[in-house]
Amino acid sequence: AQNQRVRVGVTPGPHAQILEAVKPIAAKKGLDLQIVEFSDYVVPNEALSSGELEANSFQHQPYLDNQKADRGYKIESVAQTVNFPMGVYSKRHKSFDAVPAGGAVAIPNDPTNGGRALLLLQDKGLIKLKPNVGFKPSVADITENPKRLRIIEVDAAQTPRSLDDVDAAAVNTNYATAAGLKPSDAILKEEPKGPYVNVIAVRSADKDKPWVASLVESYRSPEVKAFIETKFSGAVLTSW
Amino acid sequence: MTAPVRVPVDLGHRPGGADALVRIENVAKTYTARRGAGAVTALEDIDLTVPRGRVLGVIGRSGAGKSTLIRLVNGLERPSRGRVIVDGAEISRLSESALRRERRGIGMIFQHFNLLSARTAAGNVALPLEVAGADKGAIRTRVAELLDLVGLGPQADRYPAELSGGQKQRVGIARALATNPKVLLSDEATSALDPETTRSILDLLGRINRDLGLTILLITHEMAVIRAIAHEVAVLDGGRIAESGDVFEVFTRPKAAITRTFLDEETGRALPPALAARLTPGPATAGEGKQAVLRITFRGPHATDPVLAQLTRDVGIPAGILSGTVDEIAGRPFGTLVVGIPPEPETVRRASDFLAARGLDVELLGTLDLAGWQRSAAPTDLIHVA
Amino acid sequence: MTAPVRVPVDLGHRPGGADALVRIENVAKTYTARRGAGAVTALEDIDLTVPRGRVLGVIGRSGAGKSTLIRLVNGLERPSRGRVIVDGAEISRLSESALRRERRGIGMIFQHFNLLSARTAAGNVALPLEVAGADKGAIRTRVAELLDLVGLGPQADRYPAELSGGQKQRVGIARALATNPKVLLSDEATSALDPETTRSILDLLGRINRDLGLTILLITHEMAVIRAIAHEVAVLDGGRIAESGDVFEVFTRPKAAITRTFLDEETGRALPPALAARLTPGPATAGEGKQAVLRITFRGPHATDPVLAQLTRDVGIPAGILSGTVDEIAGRPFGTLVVGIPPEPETVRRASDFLAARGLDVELLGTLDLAGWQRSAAPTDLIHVA
Amino acid sequence: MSPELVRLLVQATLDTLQMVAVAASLGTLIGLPLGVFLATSGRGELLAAPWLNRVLGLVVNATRSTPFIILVVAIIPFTRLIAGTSIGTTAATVPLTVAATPFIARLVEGAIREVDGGLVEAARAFGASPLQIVLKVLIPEALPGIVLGLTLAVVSLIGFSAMVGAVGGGGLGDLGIRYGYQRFMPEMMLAVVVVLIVLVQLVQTLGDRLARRMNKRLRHG
Amino acid sequence: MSPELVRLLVQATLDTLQMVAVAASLGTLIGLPLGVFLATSGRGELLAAPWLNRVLGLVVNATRSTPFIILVVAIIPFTRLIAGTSIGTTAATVPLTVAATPFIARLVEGAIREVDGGLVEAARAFGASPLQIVLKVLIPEALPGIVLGLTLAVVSLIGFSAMVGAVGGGGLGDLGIRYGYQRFMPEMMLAVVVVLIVLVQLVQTLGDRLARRMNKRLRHG
Ligand SMILES: Nc1ncnc2c1ncn2[C@@H]1O[C@H](COP(=O)(O)OP(=O)(O)OP(=O)(O)O)[C@@H](O)[C@H]1O
Ligand SMILES: Nc1ncnc2c1ncn2[C@@H]1O[C@H](COP(=O)(O)OP(=O)(O)OP(=O)(O)O)[C@@H](O)[C@H]1O
Ligand SMILES: [Mg+2]
Ligand SMILES: [Mg+2]
Repeated sequence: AQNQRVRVGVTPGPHAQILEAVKPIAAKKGLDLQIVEFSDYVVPNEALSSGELEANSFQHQPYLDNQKADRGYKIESVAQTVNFPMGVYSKRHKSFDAVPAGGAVAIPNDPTNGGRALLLLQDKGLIKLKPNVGFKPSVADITENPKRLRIIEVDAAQTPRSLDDVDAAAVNTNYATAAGLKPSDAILKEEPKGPYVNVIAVRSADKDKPWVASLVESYRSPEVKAFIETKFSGAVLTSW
Repeated sequence: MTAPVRVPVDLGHRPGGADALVRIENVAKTYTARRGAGAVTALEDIDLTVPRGRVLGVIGRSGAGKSTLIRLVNGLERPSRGRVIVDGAEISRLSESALRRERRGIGMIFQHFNLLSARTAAGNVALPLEVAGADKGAIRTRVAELLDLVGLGPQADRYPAELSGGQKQRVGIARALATNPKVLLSDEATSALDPETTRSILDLLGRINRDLGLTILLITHEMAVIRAIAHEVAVLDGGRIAESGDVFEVFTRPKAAITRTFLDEETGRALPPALAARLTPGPATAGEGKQAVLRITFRGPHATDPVLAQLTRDVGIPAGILSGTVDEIAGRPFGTLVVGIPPEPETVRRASDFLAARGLDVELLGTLDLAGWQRSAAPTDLIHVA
Repeated sequence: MTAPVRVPVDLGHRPGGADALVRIENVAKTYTARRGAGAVTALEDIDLTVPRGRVLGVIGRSGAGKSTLIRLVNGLERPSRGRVIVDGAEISRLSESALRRERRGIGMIFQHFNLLSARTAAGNVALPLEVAGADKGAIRTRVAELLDLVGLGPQADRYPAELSGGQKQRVGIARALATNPKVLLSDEATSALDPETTRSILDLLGRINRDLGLTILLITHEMAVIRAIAHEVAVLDGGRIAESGDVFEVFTRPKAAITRTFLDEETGRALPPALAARLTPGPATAGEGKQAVLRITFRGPHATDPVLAQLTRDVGIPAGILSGTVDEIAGRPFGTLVVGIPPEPETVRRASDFLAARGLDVELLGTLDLAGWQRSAAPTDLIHVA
Repeated sequence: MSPELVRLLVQATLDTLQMVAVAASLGTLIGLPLGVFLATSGRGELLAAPWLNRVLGLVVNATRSTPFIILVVAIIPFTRLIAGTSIGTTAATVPLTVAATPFIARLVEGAIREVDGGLVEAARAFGASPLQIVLKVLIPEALPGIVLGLTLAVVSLIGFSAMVGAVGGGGLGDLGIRYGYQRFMPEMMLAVVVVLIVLVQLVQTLGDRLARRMNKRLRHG
Repeated sequence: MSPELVRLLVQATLDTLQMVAVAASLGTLIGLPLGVFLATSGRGELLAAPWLNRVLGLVVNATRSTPFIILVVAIIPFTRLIAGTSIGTTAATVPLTVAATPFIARLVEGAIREVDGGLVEAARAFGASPLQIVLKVLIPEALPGIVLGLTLAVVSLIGFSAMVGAVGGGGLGDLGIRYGYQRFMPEMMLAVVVVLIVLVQLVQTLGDRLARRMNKRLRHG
């Protein structure tokens, strides 16, 4: 019998790379994974909801919840996958304390990662955000900024490239390692067990279909875990 | 070029040309002012008709409004006042889409050619035929025929940028004739052509006028063109019609100063420049080395030389030809002689009376002073006693 | 227009014009072939000089190569063979940057005007002055002066699109004269002008030629222009020089067929078309209603009418003028008469001998058959016995 | 570069060629008449329809000023209608075409506006209808300019097509971004850029030649 | 919309205006002469320098075909040299200018190529130097076309500037994408699009008027 086709939406970078590793394993379980890369965070859910994908793997739970609330998608998460803890790096300063008042801090400009960066800064007591802003606060939600940090939003992949121009930059660990930064050099680090574990999402109607289980199994397999650990040398944390 | 067959053009007045194919009534045209330049009144109080099957020539100074006038006739310009009617249709009031139908019966030769750069000579001539919806084969035949008629057979596949000035102009002529229009508007159609080619084009137009009854409104600055092909002529001056009428009448008895000036530039009608410089206009004054200068115009059934011979023999007044021309205008014979006679008022009076009595038009141009004339002996030799 | 003062142009042969300002040596020009069209040989075996301070007119059929020739002189085209030398500089071999210097001394009037659409009349005339680096005030003065000279003072601030054909042409003339060049190349400079404006432009050019020694190479298809201003003339035919020489010589004794044809189109030199149709060329043949037609050319010191009177009186041969002109060419008197005489061979021989003995050029054009001539009585009246 | 990456590069090149070819063709099909209309429908012009002219001008401007990604999402239903799906290279051709069309229209408009008014007058004098004038005069005379404009548009599209990654479209630009930029693989970035340059160079040379060949006017030497 | 969002909108509009104005000005400053050179330096042409022509053509093509985000990364050192930093609105102007310049150059090239060869001949006949021909003939005669081209370029830049969000550039397009689109704030998206359309409409109308005013040739009515 023909393998069942499963189109999985991902974003470029680690999510895509991991799914490429999942693909041969899933094939053994009778799934033909087709990986569709989106350099955008909105379209993968839209495409999943409209039936043009069977699954996607690029977002964390809070983001998914928010999208569903905003746009009424009938999709849900079926498994947790990986986490890209975020770190704040600097080429100019050994610690964040050394960042001067009015210093520039680059953060990713997409709501998910940008929000994460702001929440990280709040967690470290550097800024205060409006209460109840949820997981994706924006720069507009900053209520207190005692250090008068200048927050500069740039493309997530651009954050490591901006280190020469800013005092510090919040970088997803995957980009950090790709750009040759050592995660251990981060001057601020996100708690690894935050809410930002990514998920595999499928249409609610499909969540009990057998292929879903196969997909999740393939993803959360030891081979993939080993791949992630060697490939990203600790910058990507697995949830299994 | 393949020389078109030379067919003499019958320009005699013909009956049945009574109805006006083109009627211009009380027309004025003003180009509106724009930043940096005032309004220009190009035409004013124009009343003009071109009878069906006739050729009307329009002459006038550069800037007199000739091109503007012709462009009113096919509605490329709208008059500021007055009406333009072609074959019953009021061109000046028709919508652009209604104009389209009328324009298919009106050919136009543009002063600046306006050839499509992306089409060959043949392609340009084909344009109006394509527009009229002729079929491919018919177009090919007609285009080849027209290009041969204007002597451009070998240049059929050349683009305008590869043609000489006169060749471009002839493409424009062939194009205007392509659809056998009932009216031809020609704006300086032969201005870039040599005399021989001009003649062959005029023969061609004359033949079409005669054989197919093509009505022609023709602008030109060459008097010879009017002379060769027009039945009537209108003289524009500063946007107004200075005079108009039968070509023979106007050319032999010009009333407006502008007409005279134009005709004077033709060989024979005026004094050669070297002599003109020594002419004092006004009544004749006697004196050493002086000559009274008369212009004698022969219209219709009058002979040239015996008159002067008789003047000498019978009246005893010696007359020498200073310049002159004998020719045909619109098919009718016509001659002008400028002669020098002794300057005494009595002599002048007698000579004038004698000539006038013989039915000739005589005009005293002034007194020629040849005293001290040394540069060249030649001109004076012309003046002699028969 | 403000009429320029009419100054008679002194066209007499002058000494000191010996050195050749423009020399064209053994030149050929071929336009290379391109897809869809073969190569065109526009000029071949051209040898021509324009002496300093002289006016050379070039005439020829449409497409004969006149524009190509003139464009070789300022290096806009390169000859395929031969050399072009202007004032000692070998134009045909100079680099574009070396040409630049030479070109500043060469004015050019283009057949298609080539005016900048984005500049007013005044701006266009200013262009060569700006190019030459004249200062603003000087430019303003000179431009105003030039526009007045060509009668365009009131149009100074108009853009080319707002000018009539002749007005554009005059802007081109003013522009070419702006920098007081030593050579003027004129490609049909008066083709769009009425006779009066033509005259004033020719007077202007003649005056500059005389006063400032401007050398002019002038292309035209109007014989009258050559007649009025040129010292020498070259006749181009199919890319070759058919004949060339002193204007008076060439016009009074044309050798090449093409020259004759051109001159015949001038009023007076040929039979009026209505009569031409009834002319059988060749030796005279006798018969009812027939006339032998002779063309008598008077060159220089000969009179017109007494010759015919004497022919009648002394030889007993009645002669009637069919057409004719008496005029001045390059300042020298010149006349042509076409006369009809009885067609008997003996009569024709006697008449010819008589006229030739008096130093006149006589040419037998053929036999005119007036039998059954009915259309109009007029032309026949011209033919009479003195 | 690994064989896998070479395969990706080849695929991306094909994707780009396909997207650009389709978008350019469809964009021309609609943009050409649209551009001609924009150029000729102003007040007092050949097809005078000032109102429609203004409305279409507004639509064109609106489309041109909307950032591509917003355009992509805004027209997803339309994309799905046309392409059956809203993701992937084929679907991406729809927004690409929508973005290319007004651009091409403006370029065509510019070329048409350069045509000598005297030629239109001549055609009007022979009784040509506006359609005939457009087909027999304006377009043929503007053709060299139109071809240069289309060349410009195609080159722009090649660069522009990089953005279709947002809807899962592929192609060279996207490959460069996903591998070269996101995964920090400079050799892939370089490879992509080299292929792009070769492609653009080909298009430009072809366009220039064609325009030159079509231009029968006197050239400035 | 909250006052905060209004503030963002105003700021974004100013950012866009600043970026586009600077990029268009600098792009014109370099693109105009570059375009003139490209149009006149081919074999046998006015400034004949076929080699330099080919090299510059290649550079222009390379710049035009590189996806913007890759261009941004590729020229970071250059950007830092010019702007002192590689991120932020000011810095974003650098890649924007680099992207705009070859685009403008090609548009100018097209306009210059439309100039009647006879006019260049006339200027040559009067001994004008190539520079004089460029300044006194080619540019003035091509001006209406150049203005239309610049209008096209400015409108493209307005849309294009949305992409500078990648380096923290800000501006309307970026605001629309990040707030309107990614954060799903339709009212923000609408506001941005409306401002963009108004802006583009203004630019287009101004450009059209200017080009029309400058065109002294016979228009096709
Ligand atoms: N670029 C070209 N390519 C091919 N043939 C050309 C080109 N330019 C001119 N010719 C041809 O060369 C010949 C001479 O042209 P030229 O323009 O010199 O004629 P001309 O004597 O000035 O004619 P006219 O009096 O009609 O202006 C013509 O047959 C013309 O068709
Ligand atoms: N678009 C325009 N705007 C302003 N004035 C114009 C316009 N077109 C023509 N004129 C002016 O109107 C007058 C008549 O022009 P027109 O072209 O009819 O003259 P013309 O008799 O044909 O002259 P030519 O023999 O020189 O061609 C001229 O003074 C001219 O400058
Ligand atoms: Mg005119
Ligand atoms: Mg010529």
